[in-house]
Amino acid sequence: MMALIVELVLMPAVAFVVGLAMLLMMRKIAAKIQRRVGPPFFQPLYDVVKFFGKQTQISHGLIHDVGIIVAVGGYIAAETLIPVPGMTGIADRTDVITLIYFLMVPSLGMALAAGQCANPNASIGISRALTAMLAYDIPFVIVIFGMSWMYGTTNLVQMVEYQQAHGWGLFQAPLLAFAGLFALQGMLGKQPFEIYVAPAEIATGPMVEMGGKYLGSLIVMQSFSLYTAGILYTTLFLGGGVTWIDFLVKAFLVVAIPMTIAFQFPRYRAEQMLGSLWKWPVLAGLLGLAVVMWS
Amino acid sequence: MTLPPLEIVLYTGAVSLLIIGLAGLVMGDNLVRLVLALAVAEAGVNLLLVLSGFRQGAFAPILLEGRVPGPMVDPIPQALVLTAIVIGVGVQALALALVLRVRRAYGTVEMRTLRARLHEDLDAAAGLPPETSRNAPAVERPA
Amino acid sequence: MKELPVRTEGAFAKRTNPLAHVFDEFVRFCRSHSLFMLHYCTGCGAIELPPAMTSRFDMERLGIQPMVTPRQADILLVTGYVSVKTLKRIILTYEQMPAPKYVIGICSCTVNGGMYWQSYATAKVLADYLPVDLYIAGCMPRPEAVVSGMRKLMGLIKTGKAESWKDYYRRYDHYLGNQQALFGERWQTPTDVLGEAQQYGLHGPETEGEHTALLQQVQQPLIPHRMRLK
Amino acid sequence: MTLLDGLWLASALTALAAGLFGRSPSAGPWLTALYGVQFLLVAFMGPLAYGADPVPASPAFSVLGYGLSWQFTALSWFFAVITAGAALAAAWFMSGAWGRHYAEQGGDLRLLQLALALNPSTMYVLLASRDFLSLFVGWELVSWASFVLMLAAGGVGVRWALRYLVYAIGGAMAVMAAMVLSHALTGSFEFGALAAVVPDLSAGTLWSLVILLSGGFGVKMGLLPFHLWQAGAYAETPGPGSAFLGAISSRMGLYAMLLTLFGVLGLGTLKALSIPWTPLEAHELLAWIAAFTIVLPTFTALKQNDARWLLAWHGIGQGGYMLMGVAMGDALASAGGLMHVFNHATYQAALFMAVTAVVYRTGTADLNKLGGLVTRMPLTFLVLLVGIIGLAGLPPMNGFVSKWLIYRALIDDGQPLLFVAAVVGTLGTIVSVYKLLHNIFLGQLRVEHESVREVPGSMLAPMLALSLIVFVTGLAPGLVLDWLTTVQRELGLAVLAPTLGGVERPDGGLDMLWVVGILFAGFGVGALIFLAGGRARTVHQLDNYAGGHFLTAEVRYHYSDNFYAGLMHRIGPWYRGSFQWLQDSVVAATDLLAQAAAGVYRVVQPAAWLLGVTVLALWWVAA
Amino acid sequence: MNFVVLAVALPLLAGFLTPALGRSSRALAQWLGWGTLAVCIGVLWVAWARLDGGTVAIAIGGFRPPLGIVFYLDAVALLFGLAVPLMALLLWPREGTPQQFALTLVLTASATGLALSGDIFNLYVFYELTAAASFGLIAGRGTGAAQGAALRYLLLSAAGSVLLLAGITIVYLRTGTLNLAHLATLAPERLQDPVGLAAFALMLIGLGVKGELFPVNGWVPEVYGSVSGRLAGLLAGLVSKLAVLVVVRILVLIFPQPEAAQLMLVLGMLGIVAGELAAWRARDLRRQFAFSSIGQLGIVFVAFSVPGEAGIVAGLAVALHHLLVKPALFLLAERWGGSIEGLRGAGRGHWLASGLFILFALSLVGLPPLPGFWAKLLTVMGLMGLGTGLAWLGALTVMAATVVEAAYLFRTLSVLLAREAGYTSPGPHRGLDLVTASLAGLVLVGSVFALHPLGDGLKAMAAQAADVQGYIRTVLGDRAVARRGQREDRISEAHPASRGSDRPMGRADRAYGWPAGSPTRGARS
Repeated sequence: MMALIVELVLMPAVAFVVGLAMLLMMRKIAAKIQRRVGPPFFQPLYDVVKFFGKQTQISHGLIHDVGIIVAVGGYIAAETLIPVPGMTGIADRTDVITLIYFLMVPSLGMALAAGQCANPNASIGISRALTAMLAYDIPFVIVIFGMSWMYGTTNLVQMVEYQQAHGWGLFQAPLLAFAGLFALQGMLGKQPFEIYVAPAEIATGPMVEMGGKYLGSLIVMQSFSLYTAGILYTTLFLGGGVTWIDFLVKAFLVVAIPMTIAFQFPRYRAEQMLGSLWKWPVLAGLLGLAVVMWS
Repeated sequence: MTLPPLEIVLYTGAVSLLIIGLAGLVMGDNLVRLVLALAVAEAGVNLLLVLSGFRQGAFAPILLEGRVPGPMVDPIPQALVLTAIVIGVGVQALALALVLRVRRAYGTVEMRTLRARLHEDLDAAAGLPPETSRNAPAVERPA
Repeated sequence: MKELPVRTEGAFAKRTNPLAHVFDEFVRFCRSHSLFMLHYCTGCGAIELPPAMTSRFDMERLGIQPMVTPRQADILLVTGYVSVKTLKRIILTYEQMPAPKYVIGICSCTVNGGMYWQSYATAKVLADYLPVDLYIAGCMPRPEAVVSGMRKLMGLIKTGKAESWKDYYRRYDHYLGNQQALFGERWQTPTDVLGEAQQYGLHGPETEGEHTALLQQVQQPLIPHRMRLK
Repeated sequence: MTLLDGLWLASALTALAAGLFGRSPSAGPWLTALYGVQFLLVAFMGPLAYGADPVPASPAFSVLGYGLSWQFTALSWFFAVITAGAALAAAWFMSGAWGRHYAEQGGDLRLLQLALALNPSTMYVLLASRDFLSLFVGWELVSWASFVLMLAAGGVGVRWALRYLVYAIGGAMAVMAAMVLSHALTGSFEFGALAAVVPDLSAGTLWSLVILLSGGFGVKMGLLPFHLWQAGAYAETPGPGSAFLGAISSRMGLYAMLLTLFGVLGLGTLKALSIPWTPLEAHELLAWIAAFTIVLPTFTALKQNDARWLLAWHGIGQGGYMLMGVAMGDALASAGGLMHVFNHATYQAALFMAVTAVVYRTGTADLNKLGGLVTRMPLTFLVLLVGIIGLAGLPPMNGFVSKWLIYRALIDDGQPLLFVAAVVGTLGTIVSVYKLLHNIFLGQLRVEHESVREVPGSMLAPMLALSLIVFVTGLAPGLVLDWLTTVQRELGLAVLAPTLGGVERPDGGLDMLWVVGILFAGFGVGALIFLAGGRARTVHQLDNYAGGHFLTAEVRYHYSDNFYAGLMHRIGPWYRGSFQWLQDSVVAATDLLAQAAAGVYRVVQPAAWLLGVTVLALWWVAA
Repeated sequence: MNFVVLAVALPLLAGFLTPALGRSSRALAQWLGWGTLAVCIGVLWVAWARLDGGTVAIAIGGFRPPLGIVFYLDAVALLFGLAVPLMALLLWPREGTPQQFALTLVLTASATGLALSGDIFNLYVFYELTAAASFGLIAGRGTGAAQGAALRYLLLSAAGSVLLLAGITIVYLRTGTLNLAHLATLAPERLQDPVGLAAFALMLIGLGVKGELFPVNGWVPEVYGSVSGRLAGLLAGLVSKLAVLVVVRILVLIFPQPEAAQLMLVLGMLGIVAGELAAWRARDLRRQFAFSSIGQLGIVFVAFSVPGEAGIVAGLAVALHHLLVKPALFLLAERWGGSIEGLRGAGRGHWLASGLFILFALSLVGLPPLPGFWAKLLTVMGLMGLGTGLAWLGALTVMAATVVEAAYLFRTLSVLLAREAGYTSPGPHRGLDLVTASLAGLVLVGSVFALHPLGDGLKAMAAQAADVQGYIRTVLGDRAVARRGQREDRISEAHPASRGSDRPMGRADRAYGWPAGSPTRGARS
């Protein structure tokens, strides 16, 4: 019990740090691709501290605050469900279906917060964000189903154990791994699937009225989401981690791939996003599923 | 089954009368003619009925004192036909009376016109516009 | 010690924690290295910003990023001449930005009207209406100048000298007077500047005056909707 | 006098009292008390859910030589407790201010009270049925009772009630056909008699029975393609009525299906019935129908612009989860499906009540005419929020548990497509219910709603109570799952071994106590992070970034219409009224036939028909 | 028991007296009519009591059957016989002329005769008399529409009579007798062939004109639309049922061939479809009920087409239910004339009338435990018990018709009870109409509480009616039964499946059932 509480405290802390690093990596990758120098090493930290240190914090009401808390908290809860080297207690008590659902909680929280802002840009952004969720979750659940079926369990710890005994999921179900990567692109909300932010058209959508600690929290949330996505994919396909080093290397690699792809793309419209996310990854996922289930 | 030629002729005639009468009833338009067609059909069927008791060469079924001259025709159909004729005449009389009444009411003795006027009347009594929106169902379709 | 930014000034006096100083320094450092700018592209100066942001000059290495809404921004870049109609929007936007906030006037037009000096429809001196931290003069200034101005602002922030946003609260009556002179008596913005001044403890002797009195006469105060059970 | 008799008596008394005194709004609390008595009586039968002997009813009839008898078993009890609870909540909701308001608006309160009272009382009759004849009697009574409830409001509701009636009678006729078929096979209407001959029946006969029963009862459940009546009929019923109907009414179909398809024919029979030339079996066919029922109505709900319609469409979709769970039939899935009945009843009633509360205060349920009400009706907002989280099946509410059970079972059974369909339904639900919440409570508060107040206690109390149940049974689903084990045993299904928090499994179980704990721990950490920033200053909604524009109260600054424009652009054409088209073409065909039939009677010479039919008859005779 | 003849003779006599009496005093004529009807009821009631579930044959004028004319009394006959004066009394044309009283009495006499007679030709005579009386009643209203409708009805009906007579002729040609019992003994030998069937077809269609059989029911909407509700109720409720009763007697006694029942089933099904669908589209209440009655009669035909006791139980149940409900509905429709759309809100405020309407509609649609449900259930059970495709189709038709019925009846109801009032009422329902309708309603509700005894009674009645041997024995004595028994044995040796009530029927029977060399094939007198 005590160990679990320790996990509950430690995991978000680790996630925060690693997530910020991933955020930095993201911006660096973007800068490198655009032949820029990019931000300094501690830039994400500066941003977060600045936002939390703002004199004026504009709130649009209680739900605005609660929504932000739910958004951040949802990802924090979600990442504790994924086993990391040495900390598998919480993950062992739940399963991957619960995780899928936890991953939907932040969307709802963000939606609440944005909706309360009474800004149409925010509402449009949220409508697009939820559409995006609808888009990437379908290939994602196909992947989840396939991997659960293949490993014969929905327990993530057992999945890791299975892979460490029988080889990585990536090699056993490459099609599903591809579909998962595609879904990851959508889940991270990066180009070409970042229509819901669309700064030039809808003024960063859900974030339009967020300043100060609100935006700061969302940056924290983003770092958590990067971390969660990275280690989830690692856990599902790359055999989790034996030690923190190989685990983090894999996680960073996983996150680096969609980032690298992202900054070469323009933005898709909502329906184009739906089309592409429902076509290729779903196709690959279903094929992969067929291979997994009938072999 | 073989019938004597005479009976064949008679049966054919009776059935033909029936068919002619019914056909007239269907095809005719004049009310009086329809009544006449009805009379023809009735005649046919009466003939048929009376034929059912017919035997060639038999006597009329009149019970004479102590003497039976030979085979008699079946008396029952004759009695029946008598009744049928009476009924038929009554109905025809009623029909003709009604034709007169109809003519007085609608000024026509044509079946087609009668139907049109009658249905107009019925629709009017039912508070419906005459035949204009016959395709619209009552109230709203229970979709 | 005076300008510790995370708390209102009244609160600072009571603080006794010696580490607080370090902490505040740290926050100021972070603030100076993370400048999100809202470039209000009013005129030709805007054309110099894309090169400043992209690969040639890359402002992101200074931690400077473009932002699209005032809520997220720290710097308001006014890049050129300001017509009266535009000025209203600029003021609205400025007031919606969360403090601490900085205004940079780019191009000569914001300094003195520049080539629009004789225009009846152009506000000549931006600083009359908003507290400007920094002017980057030129017609237009090159990206180098912009970057250099930014660095200067960073220095000012780091040392706690970029305080003009407080001036807006302290001398609100002055700014409002100029605004009213330009826009008419019925001028008002949705932001409750006086209330904010109260809240931040920046309500000074010059905050209120005849102009604010006029404002209070004409304005329909926007009282936020609170949750209520009855 | 058994408890069941008492229950019947109490419900009949309620109906009587509603009929006599229902007109007066002040009778509301007394009627609510009567519903409370009903609920208590059902609660006293609680041991049923833990394996006690069935409670019989004293009356038993015999008509035309066929006996009718009634008794309550665990299955009946499970549905009855939901019915009683929903009825109590609905009656409570309308007992005070709402009832007065309804009467003042010109509504017929007496009719509404009576109709509402008739519903649970007929349902108790249906739920107790133990042979085909009593089942059919109860079935028809329930159908007509809900018809009366739908009619109560008049206006548009009547149209939908009539549509419902056509569907309901159609369904009832299918049930009747099944019942008569069973009689033809066995010579009696007893379930046992049919169950005894099931092994000897040919596949064709079994298919007929399965199709007739599932089709007939499916109409009530709103299974595809018989779902078109439900949304309108439920949505246009007066508020508390729709809460009751939405909560439990259509689940009677599931009950009857459980009783007949699973209780009598047996899951084994369904599994043995395979569809020729496909790998599917009968129960999978049901599951597939359920899958379509989940997806299509859910996405139809997405298009709705009226809050009540939106909820009603979701009610249809959620029915699909129940059937899917039950049809898959293993311990997890059937428990999930059954538990979803309970869960759905709780949150759907709460949701309908919340929407009704909004209508009560604002006079409209049009999602394009509301907004920003969270500051004015925060508790109603809370209820709606809890409700939609339950409806969408997100943790920590109870809807999550039942869906989790179904998903887990689908993974166990290796049904990827059904799994995807179920998840797609959930996603669609999330998307759609957010729109509901957003368009009513978030965003800009309209000027005309500035003076809106929270609804009074008589309306709030049942809503909040239901929300509490939604949360508590989400936190400790074992409370409900315990009942379901008895039900599963009764139906001869595999039995779940639940824990208080859910299910314990080595390969991925569910412990809601932990799940909720972790989630709230996460929120706690999130709150810590959030609160690290300074105190926030609340601003007015018009102090808002609009690209530099000045906003005024007259400006409608709330994005509500065509909320998912991009999504609709893509998927809108995929399901544009295909079933509506089907229904319309059936109606059109009937209409054509009817025109022909009416034409027969407009002929000039009716004797022509006479001659015609004579010739035909003679020809047929000669042939 | 010969006094039963009074039930026919008295109203006939009174009918001839009434116009003369009416010349001096209308009230006296009316009282005479009522008195006569009361006496008839008494007579039949006494007969019912004396009969006590048995059967009796009465030879009229002392001639012994098969030569003489017989009245055959069993429970079914007496029940319908009793219903005739009772309904005539309830639906008495109160505002009519003495002539109409007279015609009503004649109608009563002939209809009673129709119910009781045991002789085909006699049936024909009574049938014609009934027809003539009803033409007179219809035309008696005096409006052009009524007269036109009466004329059109007359032509159709007379054509039907011709066919009926033709059918009777064929039967006579084949058997040489017209006594039903005697025919029943001879039929297995002489009428089990296409010619016999043709006779049945002709008689079915001929009688069907009155029985509202599809498609010879073109007169129904016109007549019911143009006459008073009372008369419509009388015609739809009673006269049509008696015609059906005659058909059923003939079917059961003389034509037990499956093909005969099949013909009836098919025409009945078509009648259901046409009637209900036309009613669905009907735009005024009167004609909606008229079409609905066509549909209901279709169900009656379909129900009776089920061979054996099951069919008769079902048919009787449906027929009696309709007999109770439809006249009452016509009475209610009296004050709700005009288009249905125009009746918006007409039922508000008239709660007794509306309540009765709801009750009848529910019973027609078949809400358990109202009697309509049991009748429908019996029908469907009978049909599905047969197990043939056609019977299944029949059952489906009945059930589909229920859906359509519910659709239009409750659509109408929803209009009647609509909130928005746009309807100016011509006044409340007449008290007597309401009382009569309420009586029907009471009987309907009361029968719910007496379902068990009613069911048993119906079963006993049907058993009696289906008992061909019993019929023959009652009329002709035991010897005749033995004769028929022998014949039947011979036939069932030749074709084992041809008899018996519970066997399935189908085309296969027709195709293979009658081998060319069968001794029955060429039998002629």
